[in-house]
Amino acid sequence: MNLVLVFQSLISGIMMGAVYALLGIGFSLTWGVMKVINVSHATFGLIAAFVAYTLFKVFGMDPVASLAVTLPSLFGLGCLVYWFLINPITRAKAVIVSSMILTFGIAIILENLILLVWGADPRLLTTSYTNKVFAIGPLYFQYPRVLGFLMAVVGVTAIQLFLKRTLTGKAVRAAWQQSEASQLCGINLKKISMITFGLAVASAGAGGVGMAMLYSFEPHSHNLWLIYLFLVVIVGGVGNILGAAAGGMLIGVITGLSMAFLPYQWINVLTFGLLMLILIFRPHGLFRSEV
Amino acid sequence: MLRIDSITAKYQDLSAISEVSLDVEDGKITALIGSNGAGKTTILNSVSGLKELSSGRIYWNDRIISGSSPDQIAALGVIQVPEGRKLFPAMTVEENLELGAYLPGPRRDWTKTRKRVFELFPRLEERRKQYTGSLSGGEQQMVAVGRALMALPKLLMLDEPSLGLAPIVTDEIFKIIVELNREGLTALVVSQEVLQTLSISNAAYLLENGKIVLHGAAGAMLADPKVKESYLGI
Amino acid sequence: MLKGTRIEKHFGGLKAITNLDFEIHQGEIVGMIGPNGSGKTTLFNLISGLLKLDTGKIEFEGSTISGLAPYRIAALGVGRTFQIVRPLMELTLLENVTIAVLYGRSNVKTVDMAREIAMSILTFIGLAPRFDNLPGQLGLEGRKRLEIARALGSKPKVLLLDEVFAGMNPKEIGGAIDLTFRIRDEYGVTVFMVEHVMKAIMRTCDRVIALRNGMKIADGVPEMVANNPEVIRAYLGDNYAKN
Amino acid sequence: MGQDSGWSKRTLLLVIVFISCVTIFPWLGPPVYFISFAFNVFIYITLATSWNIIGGYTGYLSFGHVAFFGIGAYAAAIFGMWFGLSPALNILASIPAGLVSMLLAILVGYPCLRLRGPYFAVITLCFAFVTELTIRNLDFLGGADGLWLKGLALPIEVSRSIFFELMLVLTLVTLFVANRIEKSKFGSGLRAIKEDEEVAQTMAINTPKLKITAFAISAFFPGVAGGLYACYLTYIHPDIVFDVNVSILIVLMALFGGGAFWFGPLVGATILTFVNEGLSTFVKAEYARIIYGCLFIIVIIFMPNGILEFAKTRMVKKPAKFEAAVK
Amino acid sequence: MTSRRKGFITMSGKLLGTILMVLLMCWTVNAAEKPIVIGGSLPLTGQFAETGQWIERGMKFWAKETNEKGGLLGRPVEFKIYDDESNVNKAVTYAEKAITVDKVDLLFGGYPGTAARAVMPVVEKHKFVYVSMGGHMKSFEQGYTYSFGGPPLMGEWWYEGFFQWLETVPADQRPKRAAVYTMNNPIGASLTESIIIWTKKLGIEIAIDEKYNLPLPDATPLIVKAKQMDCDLLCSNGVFADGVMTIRAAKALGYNPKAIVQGIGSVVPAWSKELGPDGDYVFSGTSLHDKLKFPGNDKLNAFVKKEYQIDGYPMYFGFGYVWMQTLSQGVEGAKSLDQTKIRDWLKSNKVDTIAGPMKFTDKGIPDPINFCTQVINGHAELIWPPEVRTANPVYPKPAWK
Repeated sequence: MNLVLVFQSLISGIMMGAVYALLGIGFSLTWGVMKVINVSHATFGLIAAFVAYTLFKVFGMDPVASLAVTLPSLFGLGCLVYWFLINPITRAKAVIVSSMILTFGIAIILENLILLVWGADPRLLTTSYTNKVFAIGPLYFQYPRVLGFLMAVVGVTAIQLFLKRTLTGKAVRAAWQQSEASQLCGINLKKISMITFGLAVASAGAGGVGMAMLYSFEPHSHNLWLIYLFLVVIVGGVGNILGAAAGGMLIGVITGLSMAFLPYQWINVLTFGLLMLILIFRPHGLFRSEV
Repeated sequence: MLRIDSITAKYQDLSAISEVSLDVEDGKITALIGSNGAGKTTILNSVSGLKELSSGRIYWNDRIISGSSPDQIAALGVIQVPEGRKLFPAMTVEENLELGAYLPGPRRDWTKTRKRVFELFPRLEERRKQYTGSLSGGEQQMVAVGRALMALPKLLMLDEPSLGLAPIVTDEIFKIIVELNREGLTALVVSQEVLQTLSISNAAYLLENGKIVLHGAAGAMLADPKVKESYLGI
Repeated sequence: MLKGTRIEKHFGGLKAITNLDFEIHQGEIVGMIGPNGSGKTTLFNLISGLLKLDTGKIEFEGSTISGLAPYRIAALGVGRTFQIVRPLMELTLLENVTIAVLYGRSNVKTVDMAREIAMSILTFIGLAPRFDNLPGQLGLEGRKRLEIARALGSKPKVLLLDEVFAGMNPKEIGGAIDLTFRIRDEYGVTVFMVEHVMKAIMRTCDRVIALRNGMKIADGVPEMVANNPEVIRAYLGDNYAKN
Repeated sequence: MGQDSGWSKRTLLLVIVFISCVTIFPWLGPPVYFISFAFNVFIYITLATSWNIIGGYTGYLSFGHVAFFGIGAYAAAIFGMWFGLSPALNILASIPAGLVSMLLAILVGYPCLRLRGPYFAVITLCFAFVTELTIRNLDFLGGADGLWLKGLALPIEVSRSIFFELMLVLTLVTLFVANRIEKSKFGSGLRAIKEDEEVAQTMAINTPKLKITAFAISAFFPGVAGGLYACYLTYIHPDIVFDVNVSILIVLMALFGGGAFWFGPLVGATILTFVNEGLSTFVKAEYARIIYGCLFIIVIIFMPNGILEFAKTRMVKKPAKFEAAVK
Repeated sequence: MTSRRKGFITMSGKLLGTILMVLLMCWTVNAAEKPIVIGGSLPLTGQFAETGQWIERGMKFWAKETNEKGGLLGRPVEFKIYDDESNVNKAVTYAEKAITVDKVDLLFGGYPGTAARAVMPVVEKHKFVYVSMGGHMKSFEQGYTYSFGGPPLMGEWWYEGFFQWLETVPADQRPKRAAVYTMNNPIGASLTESIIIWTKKLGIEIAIDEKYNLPLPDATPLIVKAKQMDCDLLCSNGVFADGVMTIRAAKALGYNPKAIVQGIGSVVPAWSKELGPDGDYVFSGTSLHDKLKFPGNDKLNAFVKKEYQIDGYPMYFGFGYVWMQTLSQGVEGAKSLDQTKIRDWLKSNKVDTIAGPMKFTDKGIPDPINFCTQVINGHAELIWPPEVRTANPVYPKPAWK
């Protein structure tokens, strides 16, 4: 087996995995923090992708720049969804199950709204740099992938900084480490949960745009993205941001490497099989959970 | 200053406390004693707004606070040091203290308050960068008290501050409570350390099965055989 | 009949149980006391198999039970209640007990038979009139009784009672003490109980084991243990013992 | 268990009359579509009811249950192919096909049932993916081309009616088994596991064995249903019989109706199938889906424990209050 | 018999005929109020929403046109379309619903391939003519008599035209080694068949033959491998999403084979619209094409230009239209809505469609189709067979810009 193939697969796997990670951190956050499995997470990301597409086509706005518009709006949307839909069920006995069914409903609604607004045609974000590459030795680096990778790095770092450095971020962490004591400190749990959810949805937007730079997307693409989300989060450990980042990369690397060594048709079997093994032997993820 | 008027709280259909009334006077230390499961924590949680009441009212400076959310009550300066510390384990001592001063009022000059907390608990300053999960029980309790002090409390409610601590640490904690009280802090202390608690308190209430069975001046309570019976069954 | 030798259990860096030996003989009522966090419930969890030992061995009727799955230990005849009552909330009282009878050592074949036995246990425990209620409709005392009834349903040889009396008023405690004797005398069950209510311990137990910080500090007849200065210090604080 | 261990004679009579009416329905010469539609409703009832044995009774949410349906379909098709069965015999092969599903459930259940909650949901989902992809990749199982089966050489009305009756029988058997389980020792053990697995263990309940058994039973009926479906459709493909959406849909159906009761999934499956059908018939496609999505939200917010639980609490509320007053 | 008598009979016959004619006309006028209903399902939402919606548009365009011309058999036509949510099971039951509940006069064909495969045995049982893309050769080999691929989307023939053209390229200029990457589904499986036959015939070595399951996570390793194995023919047998990734990766990694053949991704309107010049020079096959000279294509092009601002109608739009064209000619030929008569007429007569004249075999498929397309300047041009050529093939493919 030759090295160029291995390294090239590895590089593209890492870059790809970084974008999965970006898409996955918010999902991990809501699942780990408030026990809400938001199966419409990827659908929000898809909305951001479609908005980025439209802004790019109509105003020539760079997809990354479009995040300036989509992230705040998605944050607001996420807050509204939390306040009116998620919050009422957080007192239920089985929040996890209820939240899955509820957000499944949201996903169906959003998908069909996208279908109504944008139609069913597949879309591509083809910018001026989409097909540009630079080479280091025999290895090629594709701009959109590098950009996606950078976005992921920035996204993960931003969320990490927010959680570690700002007072609100610390309040978010406090609320899920010790919800009762956090309330005694004067933290409004509902508000903090809303911010967390809004933030998660906003991060899905960044992830969605990242995915759109790698893949074509259609109104039903979120179903597929959702599977990646579960992969990333389970591997990385629920609620663990850096774990999700590492999980995304790991999945990318596994995919990349197995593409270099295995018949392609068995790659997905391998990925899901590995995930099953991880679940059986390390049900809480490969990385020690740190909130 | 804090007046609890005939409150009842239930878990599912089950009463944890029924028709409890008690007063905490300004500038004094009030003790709340009673055996395990008597409902002491439920009372504190009712005051803090963590527990919904099924009847009765709680007044803070003649203003009804029962029904308010925990953060609103904390904003009034009614601060609880919960049982079992309930620190944020994956955060440093400093971060825990910072979150104590989360509300806008205490936040304004929280570095000053922090300096004061470090004066009270010099050991915390040494460990400011450590995760609280890795601290010893006594140090954790200091963080818990420190975190509550960061909120500039008008009423400090301590739930079992000596639980699981070495006697020497318990002494230190109680000493600090007294010192703070001398500076004007009102406190409500819930503890199993009957003697020590009563010896620093002005007034005391004995709780049994969710009801107040005895109350009076702390000194008088010390001599009451009912107290010993309640604890030792002798 | 139930014997533990050199038991140790750590949680991370915390030693919950240190080098503990104990033994319960057939037909005894043995109490275990100790302040919060002294490792009483941990010991019960170790005996019933919900926690795994680090070192040491627990034997029941001569055979080692440490390491077995909880349901095997229960099937051998080690029953238990939980300190924080854990009734099956969606099931009626009768159902709660019937399930225990079905899977317990009574060896009943039909649900109807099990229900009859369960009903007799509920009658014994004093909950028969409310057999059709959900546990949520009971008070704490009722739930504690249900917890005992369910444990009796499995027809245990030894019953671990975890703070059954906590939170009861004196009248209820009186009834519960009576119940404890009847459990031993009418059902022939050996009782090992963790208790905070000293009154109950004093009146019921043949022998008392006292723990502090995971270590045994006293083992003997109740009066002796209650007057042991170390026990008093453990409970009321150092100063109280000096008084 | 429960209070209604026997049905009153009147209820029993009503049920028998109802079932008889359903049984003769296809022979009254309705449009074939109604027979097929009912066939589909029966499939969903069977799937949701079987799922409920592990998901509703035991509290283990399997999100990959369609795998057992698909395995059954493929097993039946392959038995037919390998042994050169006639179409009629091939239908009978559905039963061994169900056993194949069951066997796989035991093998997979052993490690997977150690996981709880969402982790179990995800691992079962993965299992469904792995099975689907493996079949798709193996050419001797038809691979990406799928498999054709021989259909019954009968007029469409007759063959559809036969499948209607067969699926009806399977549905009734499934419901009967679910009902029996609910009232049996086994079922009460499952409920104990759902409520509190640790407590169940201290009640001497062999929880691993019970869970595996429940999982195996809940895989058997979908397997048989899959076999029947393969013979009914005469063409199967991984896309068709391993549809992830079906996995999710049956969970929703069971929870929608109320997972604690044997007839919850029956109610849920029937309502959701009819609602979806009505929507697709009368409303523009996208709007129909949006309304469908809203349905889930409304149900979860207002009836978090399913329609039956909702109905039950509404009905039982009065006596409860009465009791409180007495107390 | 005298001639007078003969004349009388003729006369009365003519009279009778006239009366009958008038009556018939009255009847037709009456019937004109009762439209011909054509039913079935399309994937209007879900995974195949795009194809389903374009097919619907094509069909509706046909209906509009037909009704403007006075309808079918003098009766207006209308559709009863169900949304099967891209679910095969639903597609089957909706076909039965259309037939037995709505009692539609005709059935239309739908997508995707697996749905067609599942619907074909059902319509056979119901004896309804079903004109669709079919599910590739295997589905037409099951002995169904009422199913027609008019035209089919036939994977086995998809690259026929490309290889026929390649045969005309001097042997020394032909590619030497092929990298074949195929999606693992019925379309992919049928596409590979012709590649194996033809590469053997043309002496091209298949250096890589790999299948992948959709979704393809990453195309980079595919291209790296092809590049390293010096493959100068890339057969990327996929759909839009993976096709785009493959092209992008090829460009990014500077992989310049002599020719790239792509499955059915490049026939989706989004291909050139979204991919731009990078989508150029890709070869593919087709069953119909907007630049074919057969009558009707101009109208379709004009319509989509006006309605959707697209140059050249999308393939699935054409499919929706051409299937209805085939079906309606069957109806008009049989002069009846009797399904068996329509079938028999279609089996024994020639239909004229926008995809050209077609005559169906016993299997229900026309003669093999050998159109080859190449995307040139953002539009799929016909390059084979020579008589329909709209542009000269660009070969070898110019290096990436």
